Amino acid sequence: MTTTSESSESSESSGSSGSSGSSGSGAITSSELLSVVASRELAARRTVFAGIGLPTLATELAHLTVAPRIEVVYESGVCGAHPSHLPETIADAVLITGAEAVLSMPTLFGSVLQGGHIDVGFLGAAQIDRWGNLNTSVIGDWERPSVRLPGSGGGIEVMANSREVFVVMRRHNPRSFTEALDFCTTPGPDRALEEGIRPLGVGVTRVITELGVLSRGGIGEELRLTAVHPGVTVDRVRAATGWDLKVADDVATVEPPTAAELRLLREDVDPGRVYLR
Amino acid sequence: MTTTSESSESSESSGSSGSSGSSGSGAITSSELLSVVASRELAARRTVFAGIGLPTLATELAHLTVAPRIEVVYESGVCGAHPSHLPETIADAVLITGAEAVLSMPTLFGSVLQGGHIDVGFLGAAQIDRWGNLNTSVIGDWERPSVRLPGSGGGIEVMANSREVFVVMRRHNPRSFTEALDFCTTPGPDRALEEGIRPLGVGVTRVITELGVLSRGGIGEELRLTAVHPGVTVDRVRAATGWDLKVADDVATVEPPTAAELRLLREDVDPGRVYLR
Amino acid sequence: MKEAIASFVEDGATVSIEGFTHLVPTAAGHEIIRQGRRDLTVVRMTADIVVDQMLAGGCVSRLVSSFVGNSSAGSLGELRRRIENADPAPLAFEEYSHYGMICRYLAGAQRLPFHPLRSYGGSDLPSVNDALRKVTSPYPGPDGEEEQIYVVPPVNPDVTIIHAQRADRLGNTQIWGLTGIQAEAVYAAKKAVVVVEELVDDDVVRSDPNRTLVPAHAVDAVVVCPRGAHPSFAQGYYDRDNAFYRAWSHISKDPERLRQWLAEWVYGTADHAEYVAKQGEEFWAGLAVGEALSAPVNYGRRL
Amino acid sequence: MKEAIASFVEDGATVSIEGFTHLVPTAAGHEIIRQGRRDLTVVRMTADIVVDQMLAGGCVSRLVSSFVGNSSAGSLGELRRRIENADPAPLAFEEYSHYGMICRYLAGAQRLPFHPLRSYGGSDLPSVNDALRKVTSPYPGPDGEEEQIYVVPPVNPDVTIIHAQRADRLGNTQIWGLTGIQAEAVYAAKKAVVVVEELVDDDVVRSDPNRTLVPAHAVDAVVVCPRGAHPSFAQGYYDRDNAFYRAWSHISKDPERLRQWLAEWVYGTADHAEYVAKQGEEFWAGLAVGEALSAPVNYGRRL
Repeated sequence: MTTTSESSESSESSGSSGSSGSSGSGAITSSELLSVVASRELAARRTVFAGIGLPTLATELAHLTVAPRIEVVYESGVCGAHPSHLPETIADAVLITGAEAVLSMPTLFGSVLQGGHIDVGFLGAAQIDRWGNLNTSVIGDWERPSVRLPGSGGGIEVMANSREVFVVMRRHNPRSFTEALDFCTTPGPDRALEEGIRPLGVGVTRVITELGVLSRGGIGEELRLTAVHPGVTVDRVRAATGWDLKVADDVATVEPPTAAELRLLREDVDPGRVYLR
Repeated sequence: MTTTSESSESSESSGSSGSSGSSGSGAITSSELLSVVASRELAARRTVFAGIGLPTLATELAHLTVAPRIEVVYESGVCGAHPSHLPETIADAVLITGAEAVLSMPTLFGSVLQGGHIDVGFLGAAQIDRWGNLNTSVIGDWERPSVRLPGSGGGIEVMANSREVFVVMRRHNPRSFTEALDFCTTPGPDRALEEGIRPLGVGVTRVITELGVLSRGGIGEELRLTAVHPGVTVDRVRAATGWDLKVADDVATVEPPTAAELRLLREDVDPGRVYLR
Repeated sequence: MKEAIASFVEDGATVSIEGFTHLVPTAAGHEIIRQGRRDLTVVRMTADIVVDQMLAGGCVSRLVSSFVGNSSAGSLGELRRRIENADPAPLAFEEYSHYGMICRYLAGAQRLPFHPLRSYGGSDLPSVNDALRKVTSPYPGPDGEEEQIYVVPPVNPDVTIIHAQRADRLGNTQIWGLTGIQAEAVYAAKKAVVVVEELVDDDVVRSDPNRTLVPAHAVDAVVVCPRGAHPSFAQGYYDRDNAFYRAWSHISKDPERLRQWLAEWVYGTADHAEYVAKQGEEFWAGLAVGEALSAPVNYGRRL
Repeated sequence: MKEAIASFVEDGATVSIEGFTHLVPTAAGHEIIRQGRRDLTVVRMTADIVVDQMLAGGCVSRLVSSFVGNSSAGSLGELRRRIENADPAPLAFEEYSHYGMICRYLAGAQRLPFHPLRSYGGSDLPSVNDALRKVTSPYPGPDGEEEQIYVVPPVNPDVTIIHAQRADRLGNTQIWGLTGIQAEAVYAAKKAVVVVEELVDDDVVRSDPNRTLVPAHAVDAVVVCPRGAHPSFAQGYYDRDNAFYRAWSHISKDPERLRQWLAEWVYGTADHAEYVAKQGEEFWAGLAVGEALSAPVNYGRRL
C-alpha cells in the first residue's frame, strides 16, 4: 500500500481508542488537527489518491466542507466508495460493497494514476528533504539497513503521476526532515528531471505536520514554511527541521479547527474514533 | 476479425441456404470436404483460435471426433462457448450467453494469444506464397490498390503467436497461390527471422484446399503437396499453384468424409446449413 | 445526443469509435453525419458499417484501423471507392493489426510513449506505416543475444465514443458480454461520451461495482439512446440485425443507393428515436431476446 | 492442497503468491511450510503475514516485492531480522514499486521482453536494482526531443498461486471485489494453482462469463479450501481478521513466540481444515458477513 502518515509502528493500536467521541469536548488531538488542516487544502480538488488513516479523514471532511465533488480513489482499486462503516484498511470489505467501481491493478495504476486522472496524491514517509523527495525504504544503508521500512508501495507512482502531492508527517523533527535522505525511494520531479525524465505533476506542494504547513509552488522550488499552528514559533519549526528551512515572508497562523469541522470529524467521519487517537 | 477462408465477397449469402440437411443424401460440398479434412488435422490439439465459418465447423467436428478436449478461443474474447444456436459471427450473442469466460481485448490478445496459449490458429488469405506468408490487405499496390481487402485483423498476431497455423483456402489457383505476394500482411516466421525477430510458433503447417493438402514441417521449409482429394492429380495441383510446388515422395489420397463425419457435421454441427453451402 | 456531439466532436477532430462487433455506437455516428462534421480522423479497430456511413456522409478524411470490412458479411462500398479510386475523394489510411491498435490504446490510456508487441516482424506493414518502429530491449534475449521488438505509438483521441448497456447519473458505466477495448479507448481520450441503452438508479450500479468498466471520473457525457447500437447488438437487450449487415454490402456497392439510404434513414430522421420509430415495433420484435439472468454474487455486508 | 503443493512447488522454484490484501492464499503458504520447501524465490507485491511466516518456516531465500510490511498494522518481525541482521540467514531482496511489479506481471503474461512505465526517474532504486533499466523511445517526446523511459523485465514464475471465491470443475475461476493482479500473475506463470472457497456447478459460472477472471486454459490445479485466505478476507464469504493482523506485529517481533505460533498453528495442524476447526465456530462467527447481492444482469437468450 502507499505509505501514509500512519507509520507502521505507530498504528498498531489503531481501533483501540478509549476517549470520548462527543464533539466540542476534550482537547484537539494531533490527528484531528492534521485532518482538518489537510481537508482545507483540498478545496476545489476533484480526485484524490489516498491511503487509509489521516488522508481518508481529511478527504471525507473535505467532502463535507470545501470539496463536495471530491472523489477518493483507493490504492486497492476502489472508486466512489460508499462504506457502511469507517474502513480500517484501503481494502476493507466495506469499501467494496456499494462502491461505484472496483478496478484491476493494471487499470488503476496504468490508466487512472499514470494516465493522469489524479489531482492530489497523499503520501507519508520516514524521511523528507527540502525538495520533497521521500524515503520509505530504509534507515541506514540499503544493503544492511538499521531499519527496513515497507518500501515504495505505489508511492513512486503517486509522486510521478499526481498533479500535486500532499505529505502528512505526524512527527516534525530533524531525523525526519533531513538535509540528506538515507535513500531516495520516491523522487520529486526535480530529481527526475536531472535524469532527463519528466513527471506529470509538480511533486509535493504541501507538507502538513504537527507544527505547521510547509509549501512548495512547483518544480525548482524548495519547501518553505508558510503557516504555523497557534503557539508554535517559526524558530521552533526551523529547529525541528534538519535543513536550513526557508520561511515565507508572511507566515500565517493556522486557524484552529472550528467547532463545525470538529463536530463533522468526530460525529460523522470517525464516530468510532478508529483513527482519531 | 481474423480473415478466415470465408472471403468477404463470397460470404454475403451466408445463411441463405436451400439444400437439404439430411445426412447421407446429396453430394459432398466443398465446405463439407474442407471442414472434415481440417477437423482431422486437429487431433491432439488443445486450444484453437478461430474465426467463424469453416474453422468453427472443423473445430466443432474435431470436438465430436478426434479432439474431445479441444477448446476454441474466439477473436471476440469468448472462451468455452456453449451456444444455443450455431453462431453466425465470432461475436454472436449466442456465443456469449452460457460461455465459460469472456475476455477483454488486452487479455485476449496480450495474455492468451501473445502469451502463447494457442496451439492452432486458423487463417485465411487472398494470397499465400510457398513459405506460408499471407496477404489480406490489397490486390495491387498498397497506395492505390485495385482491391482493398479487410487487412490483418488479428491475423498478424495469430501467425506470430500460435504454435502452428492452418490455412483454409476454398479456391486453389495461381492468383491465390502466388510466387510473389502483392503485399505481405502476415509474415511467416522465416520472413520475421530475416529481420531478426523470432516468433513463437512455426507458422503455417497445413493449407487445406479444394484440391488437397499442402504441408510444411517448420521454419526453413516450404509448403509441399502431401495429399490430394480422390480424383485430383498431382499435376492438376501443380498447375493450380503459382510457384513450382514441391511434392512429397508419398502423396496420400485424402480419405473421403465418412458417413459418420458427414452425419455429425450435417445433423449436429450445422443442421441449419448456415455455413455448409 | 445532439448536444453531446455538438459539444465534443469538432471538425478536424480525432474521434475514436469503439465496440468490437458488440455495442457499436451507430446512433452517435449518425448524429455526426446529421451535424455535417468534416475532416475527422476516425480511429476504430474494426471499421465497419458505421464507418462506411460516416465516409459516405463526407465526415472523414483519415482512418486508423486494423480491419476494414463489413464483418463477415461482405464489403464496405464507400470505403473501397475512397481507397481504390479516391472516389469521390481520397482517404488517408493508417493500417495496423488488431493488437497494434489495442497497444496504441493501452499506451494512450497509460500515457506511455510507446507499447511493445510481438507483431510485424517480416510484415510489409512497416513499409507503409512509419509509426511501426523497433526498439532494442535492454535485457538479453532468450539466447543471450540482443533482442529487437516492434512498438506502436500511443493514440490519444480528442474524443472517444462508446455504447454501453447502462450507466448511472454520475457516469459509472457497466458493460457485459463482449467488453472489447472500450475502457482503454475511453481512458486514452481527452473526452469521453458514453451512449447507453438505459440510465439506472445508483443502487443498481453499486450492487455490482466489478461490472463498472468505465468509472465516472473518466466520462464527460452520458447519452441515453435505446437501440443506439443497431444494426449491432446489445447483449441482453436486442440481437444483431444480420440481415442488415448482409444488405449493406449491396446498398454500399451502389453510390446512388447509398445516398438514398442516408437520405432516408439518417438525414430523413431528426434523431435516433425517429429512426427507431421508423423501423417499427414489428421489426424490433424480431430482434428481441429472452432472459438469461446472471446468478447473483454476494458482496457481503458487515454485521 | 497437499497434492497441489507437492506437485507444483519444488525446492528452488520461483513462486508468485498474489492477492492484494483481499484473497491472500494463506493456506497454500502454510502447506508450503508444512512440506518444508526450501530456497524459494517468492514474488509478491505486498509481502505481508504469509510471507513473514514462510520466511520463518525457512522456505524462502529470495524475495521480489514492492511493499514489505504488515499492511497498516505494523511490522514483519522475521523479515526485518532477515534483512536488517541476516538473522537467522540473509534474505536476497529485489525492491520494486507497485506499478513496477504490475508491469513485470504484464510483461510476463504477454511474453514481452520488457514493459515501460513512467516511474523511477530520480529514484535510488535503480542503483540497488539492476533490473530497472531505460530505453529511448523511437518517437519524439512532447517537445520534439528524444525521450527516455524506464522499463522492467518480465517475471515468469514457475508457479503462481492465487485464492478465489469460486471455480467450476474445469478451472474457470471467478473473483469479485478486489481483483488485483491475479489474472496477470496466473498468465505470467508456467503453472497455476487456484485455491477456492467453493467449487460450483458449471451453470453458476456460465450464467455470468464476465465474472471469470481466469479461464480454465490457464489453470493447472483447483484446490477447494474454505477460509483459506484467513487472516485476509474473501468478499462475501468472511471478513478480515484485523485483530490477527495487529497481533502478528507482536508475535513476529519475538522469534521464540513466532516459532511457537508456527508450531501450534502450522506444523501442529495437519491441514487447513484442522486449522479452521482449531479456531472454532465462535471465532468464525465473528468474521461472518451478511448478504449484499449483486443485481442480476440479462445475458439474453435467442428466441
